Amino acid sequence: MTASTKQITNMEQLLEGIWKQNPVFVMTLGMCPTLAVTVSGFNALGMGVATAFVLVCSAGLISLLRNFIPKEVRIATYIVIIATFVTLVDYIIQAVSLALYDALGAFIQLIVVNCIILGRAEAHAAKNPPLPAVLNAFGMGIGFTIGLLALGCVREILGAGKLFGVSLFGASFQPWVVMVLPPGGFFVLGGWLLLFAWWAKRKESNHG
Amino acid sequence: MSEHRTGIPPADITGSGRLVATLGLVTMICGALIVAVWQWTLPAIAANKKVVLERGVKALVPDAARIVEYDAAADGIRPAQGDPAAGAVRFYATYDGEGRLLAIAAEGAARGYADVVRVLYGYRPACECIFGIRVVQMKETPGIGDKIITDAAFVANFDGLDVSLAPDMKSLSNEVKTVKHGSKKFGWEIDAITGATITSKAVGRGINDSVQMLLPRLRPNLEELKREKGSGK
Amino acid sequence: MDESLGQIFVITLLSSNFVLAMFLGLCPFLGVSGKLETAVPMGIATSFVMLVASLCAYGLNWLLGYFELEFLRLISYIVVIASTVQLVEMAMKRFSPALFRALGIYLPLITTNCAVLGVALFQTARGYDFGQSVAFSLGGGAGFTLALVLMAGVRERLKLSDIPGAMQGTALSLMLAGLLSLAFMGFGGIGVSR
Amino acid sequence: MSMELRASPHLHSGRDVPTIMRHVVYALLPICAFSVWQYGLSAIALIATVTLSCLAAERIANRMSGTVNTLSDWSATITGILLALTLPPAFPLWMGAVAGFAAVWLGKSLFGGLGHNPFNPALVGRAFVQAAFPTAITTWAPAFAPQRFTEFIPSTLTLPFCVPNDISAWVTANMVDGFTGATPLARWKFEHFVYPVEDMITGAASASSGETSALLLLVCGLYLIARRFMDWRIPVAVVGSAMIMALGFQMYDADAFPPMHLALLSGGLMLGALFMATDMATSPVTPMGVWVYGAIIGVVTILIRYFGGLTEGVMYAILFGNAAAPLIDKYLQPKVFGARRK
Amino acid sequence: MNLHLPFLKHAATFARGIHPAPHKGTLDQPIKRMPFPRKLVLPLAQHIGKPALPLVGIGEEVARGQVIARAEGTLSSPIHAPADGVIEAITPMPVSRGQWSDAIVLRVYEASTQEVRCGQPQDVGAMDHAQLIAAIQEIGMVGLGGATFPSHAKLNVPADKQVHTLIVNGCECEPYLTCDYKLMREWPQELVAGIRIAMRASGATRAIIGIEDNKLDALDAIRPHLPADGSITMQAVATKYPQGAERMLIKSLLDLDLPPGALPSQLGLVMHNVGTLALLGRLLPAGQGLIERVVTLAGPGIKKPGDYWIPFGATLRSVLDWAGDPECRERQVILGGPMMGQGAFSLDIPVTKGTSGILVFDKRMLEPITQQSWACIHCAACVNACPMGLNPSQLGMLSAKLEFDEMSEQFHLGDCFECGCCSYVCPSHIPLVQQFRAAKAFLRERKPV
Repeated sequence: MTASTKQITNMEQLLEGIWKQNPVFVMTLGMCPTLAVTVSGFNALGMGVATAFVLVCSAGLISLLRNFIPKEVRIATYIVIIATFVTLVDYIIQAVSLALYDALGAFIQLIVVNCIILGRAEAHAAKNPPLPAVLNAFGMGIGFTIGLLALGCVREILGAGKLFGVSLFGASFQPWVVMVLPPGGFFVLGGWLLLFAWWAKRKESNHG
Repeated sequence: MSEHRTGIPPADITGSGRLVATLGLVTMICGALIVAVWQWTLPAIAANKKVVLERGVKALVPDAARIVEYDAAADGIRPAQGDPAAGAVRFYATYDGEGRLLAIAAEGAARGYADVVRVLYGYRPACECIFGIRVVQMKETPGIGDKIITDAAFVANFDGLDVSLAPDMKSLSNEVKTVKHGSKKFGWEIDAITGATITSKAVGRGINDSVQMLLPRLRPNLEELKREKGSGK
Repeated sequence: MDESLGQIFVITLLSSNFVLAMFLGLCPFLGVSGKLETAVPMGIATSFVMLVASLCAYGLNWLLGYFELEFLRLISYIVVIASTVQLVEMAMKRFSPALFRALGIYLPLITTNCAVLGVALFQTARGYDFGQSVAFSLGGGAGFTLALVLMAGVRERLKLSDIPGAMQGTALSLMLAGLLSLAFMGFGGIGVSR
Repeated sequence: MSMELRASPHLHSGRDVPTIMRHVVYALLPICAFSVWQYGLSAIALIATVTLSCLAAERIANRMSGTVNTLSDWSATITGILLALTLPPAFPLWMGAVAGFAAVWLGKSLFGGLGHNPFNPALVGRAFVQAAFPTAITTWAPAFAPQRFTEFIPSTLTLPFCVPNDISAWVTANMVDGFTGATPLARWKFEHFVYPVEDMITGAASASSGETSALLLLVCGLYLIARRFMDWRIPVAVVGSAMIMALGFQMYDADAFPPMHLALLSGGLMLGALFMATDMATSPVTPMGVWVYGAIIGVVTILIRYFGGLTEGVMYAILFGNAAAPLIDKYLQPKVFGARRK
Repeated sequence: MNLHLPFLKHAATFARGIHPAPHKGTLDQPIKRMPFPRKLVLPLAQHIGKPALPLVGIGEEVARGQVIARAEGTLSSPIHAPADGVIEAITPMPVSRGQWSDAIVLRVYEASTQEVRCGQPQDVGAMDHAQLIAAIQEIGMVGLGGATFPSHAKLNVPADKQVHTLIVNGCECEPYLTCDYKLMREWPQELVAGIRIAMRASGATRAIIGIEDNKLDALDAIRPHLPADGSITMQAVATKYPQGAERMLIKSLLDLDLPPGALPSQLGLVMHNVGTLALLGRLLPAGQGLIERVVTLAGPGIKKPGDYWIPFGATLRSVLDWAGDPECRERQVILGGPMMGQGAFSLDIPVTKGTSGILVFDKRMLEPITQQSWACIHCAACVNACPMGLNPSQLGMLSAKLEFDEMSEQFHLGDCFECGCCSYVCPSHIPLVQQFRAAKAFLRERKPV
């Protein structure tokens, strides 16, 4: 970690959330939407983008207001700001695609909770000027989206034989229904984490 | 974690007036944002909903030229506005190019195996029967529960499903009922799918519940609907 | 939809279990299920907060509907639920210190939990009436507790096992949750009227 | 002369893990043989495929985790055979292999292998494919088809990752009297048809390949019980509680609920109670706990069967019991000699 | 057997336990005597309590039966010279349990006839209680079953306790061992005399001899010597391990549960081993000290299996030189029974008052147990075997993770008396009781901190 060094560059701010602090694979935060909506790549993408939008906007606003908000009401303010942007996203998604809205259901509104949990972004925003704050949040958002896509794609390919709604293997493919059911969500995320852990371990033993 | 101690607000005690003011300010900004976006997206959302609805209803009634939304409340039917009030049933009257009533569509919902199954059904006043269904929403097990869409024999149940009202006009003369596979005897019965009984039953129950509510309110006012009001013809 | 209270309770407890089928409350589920001693009070505390949230949400929804302010639903839910839990916590501290000691430390963690906001959002989305909302939140809470306690039991035993190094941690918990979820699939259809 | 310091006891009963496991395999062999007699080539192929895939999965897991070769303890073999016996005889082989790998990897290797697994591996495999391929796992083939020793049931040889071949033509060609493609429990649930008892004892009912003959299962289970390779209390508790539940419901409303013998003899109850619920690694160890565990399985089985969406519930009931086993053990510790119950 | 023993109920027993093969091939032979070895090693601590204090110096000549070390305080026991000879050294020597302890080394006069010339016959009946207790201490009597608790201390019941029943433990439940059985069969009169002494000393009004139902012929030997008043009765109990454990035998004979941590005196009981009482009945009236005992020599590595009078201090080397099978190269020597006895780490360990058997196994016989082990498969065999009603499976898993505190606080580690049933039955070959011993030792060591 780069905590001791004086200044991290904007690029590092961005990469932080994508790789080193990836909310899905490294921090394992925001599990609820991660698992619930990733039955298809499309849903995963929608959810990821929505979350990224909320993260970026709220980080920006909080960062702008950071010098005005007394610390006593900081948390309350953050919650209100995040909830606001989630409400906005809720309406925007309805306006863009009702199908996506139906598929994501109440989990759009649950982004609120998720973003509070991803709250380190907000804590970060409260201490940083808008640009790094937004970049950091954007990185988190992208990282989250990548995580969701990694899940959504696997589940859609195995569970339905499709990717983003496009059939991959033809009609004779037997879908593995379990993948789009709740246990499949747990298994796929667990599988990804295992893969990373195994890979990390291998790398470690190769180096050592 | 990268702890930057650059922009931390002064840590002295803040007066409560300032707190309230800050919260008020933030709330106002947020409120304004929400209202603005709400206003901005409202037409798009409405248009979206309309498209989805029309797509659904048109799938049932391909000839429909116009679709009019109504609410059937306990005290009569009226054109729909906003979300339906509690206890009212939303239905859609379809008219042909000449403004003649073709059929009526409404939604029924019941809990299936995994979650709620919502179906749109088409009702034809002339035969007092349902002539088709379209699944609006379901999360049933793929490969089993979705037979309610793919199983031709099951879908055929809804071609002329008897929903005639009893003489007292208060309920159906025969409850719509899902029966075990292969034992359908009457026009008001639905032949279940083996292996997907719960889902098939949910469809039957959803339709029955909806029809039992809707038809007693709809039939007495049917004449009003026969000609499309909006067209003025 | 006219589901009876019993049906709603059983369905949310088993087949639509909040954690294992709806993925609500996963963070505390994964975080607190390591030990039975913490899992049980956590489950009870969460159930309690879910009930509070459900009641708040029911009242709020009615108010918002009355003033036609539905677009403020989310903000008001989260603010009101958070503050109500805080109030309850204070009241508990004042009137029942023993209960507060048992559950108190868990309450602040729960306020911003998916399961708590989820119970409010889902009951609104499904248009449950008062009784149904209560049954829904009770079933959800009981289901959360059941899943948490089962998970904690298994994880306590696994602590005594030789689990391969790469598999320890969240990945294993997720796999376990998946297996538990697989087991709970057997309850599918229980409570659905036929 | 060399000396060595050993701590007492210096004697041992001579019974070790492979011995226990090997005897369970012996007890399963007659059931396999019966299954082969009933379903012919397809049953042989299925049992072999599933067992081999379990062994392969175990070997790969050994390699990856760098542990010793654990094939010799026979536990993967048991998992394979048991799993095969719970699958429908016409199950496509590639799905059987998926089940085998899921059973060993998800059910066992993940947790460190034999003894550490919280859930019965065979049932994990079965539950996985039940969730993954819900249609194939409820497609039953008739027993004693005339051509069974000369040709495979078509769905058996489905290409990997493909939708199973349709077997309706084969079923028609091999028509056996009274075959409906539904298990006794399903026929009750959907048609209120009561299967004759003798069919369920002799194995003429359609069912998974190893659960058709309650009598044979009982005999094989009794062998293990007599040799003390199995805890008799668990099957007694499972079957007993299921019997009491079933009897209660039958007496409450004989029209709405099936007769008791149907609940006991059909489906996997016998197979599950005797060979799955008794899986040592996943059942409680305490004397009281064993009874409670068995009772939970019996009760949940009947509840799922009578009130749930599935016709069969033993598998899920046992998995639920497995999940509860650590809790049962924790809260029902044996009474220490001379201590008074608090 | 039951036909001519009509007073026997159907063999009473306790819950759980195990049934190892008895291996009692030495049952039919009479007790013989092992020749005196050249050297005897007499540890000063052959009993529980304070070690004895030596009364002799290096180079001093001693006579067989002479007191060579005196008891230090109440909980201690004197030591008598087992043979005529000369004191060679007083120095630390290896004893069992892998320890070294001060011992008197005695060189035996090979020419001596080894007659016991010390000690005067005394009238036991004339002694008062205090004299009786003192006399028992003087002859150096300790529990010969293996516990080696000084007998006088056990029989001297505290004033606040009332003992009504003496339980005579004739259950030699360990496989291979037959020494107690032989004493019952060959020395019944002395046994009964010893029982009466012990009854007097402890204040018990009745005595029950408990014998496993596979050696009932010992009862026939004892019956003619029983007093007519019926104060001494005999009862058969099931042949099962560990029937000879205190709690188990009390349960079997009287159906009483001795609560955890309690002593038998809490229930008005005192228990003695038949071997102890037989020697008490033989030595006390003669006023002679305890200098030898019957030891079972058995196992595949013994050429002349049987029960022998062996003087204390005879080293394993001397015993095996005389009785061992030289063919058996890789051997494991066990002091005591195979279930609870200790493996000897050196052949210089002497036979002491607590040595009931010397078993010699071929190492290859024992190897399969330690060669391969598996993870606990939760088969519950240990739970169904543990006579104390513990959960060895859970304890074993905890001890593998070094959770010693949880073991003792939640799973009653302290109630384990190390009978070894769990290890015996474990199909995974987990050394359960061995781990428990280590855990207990750890907790004991740490306690003062």
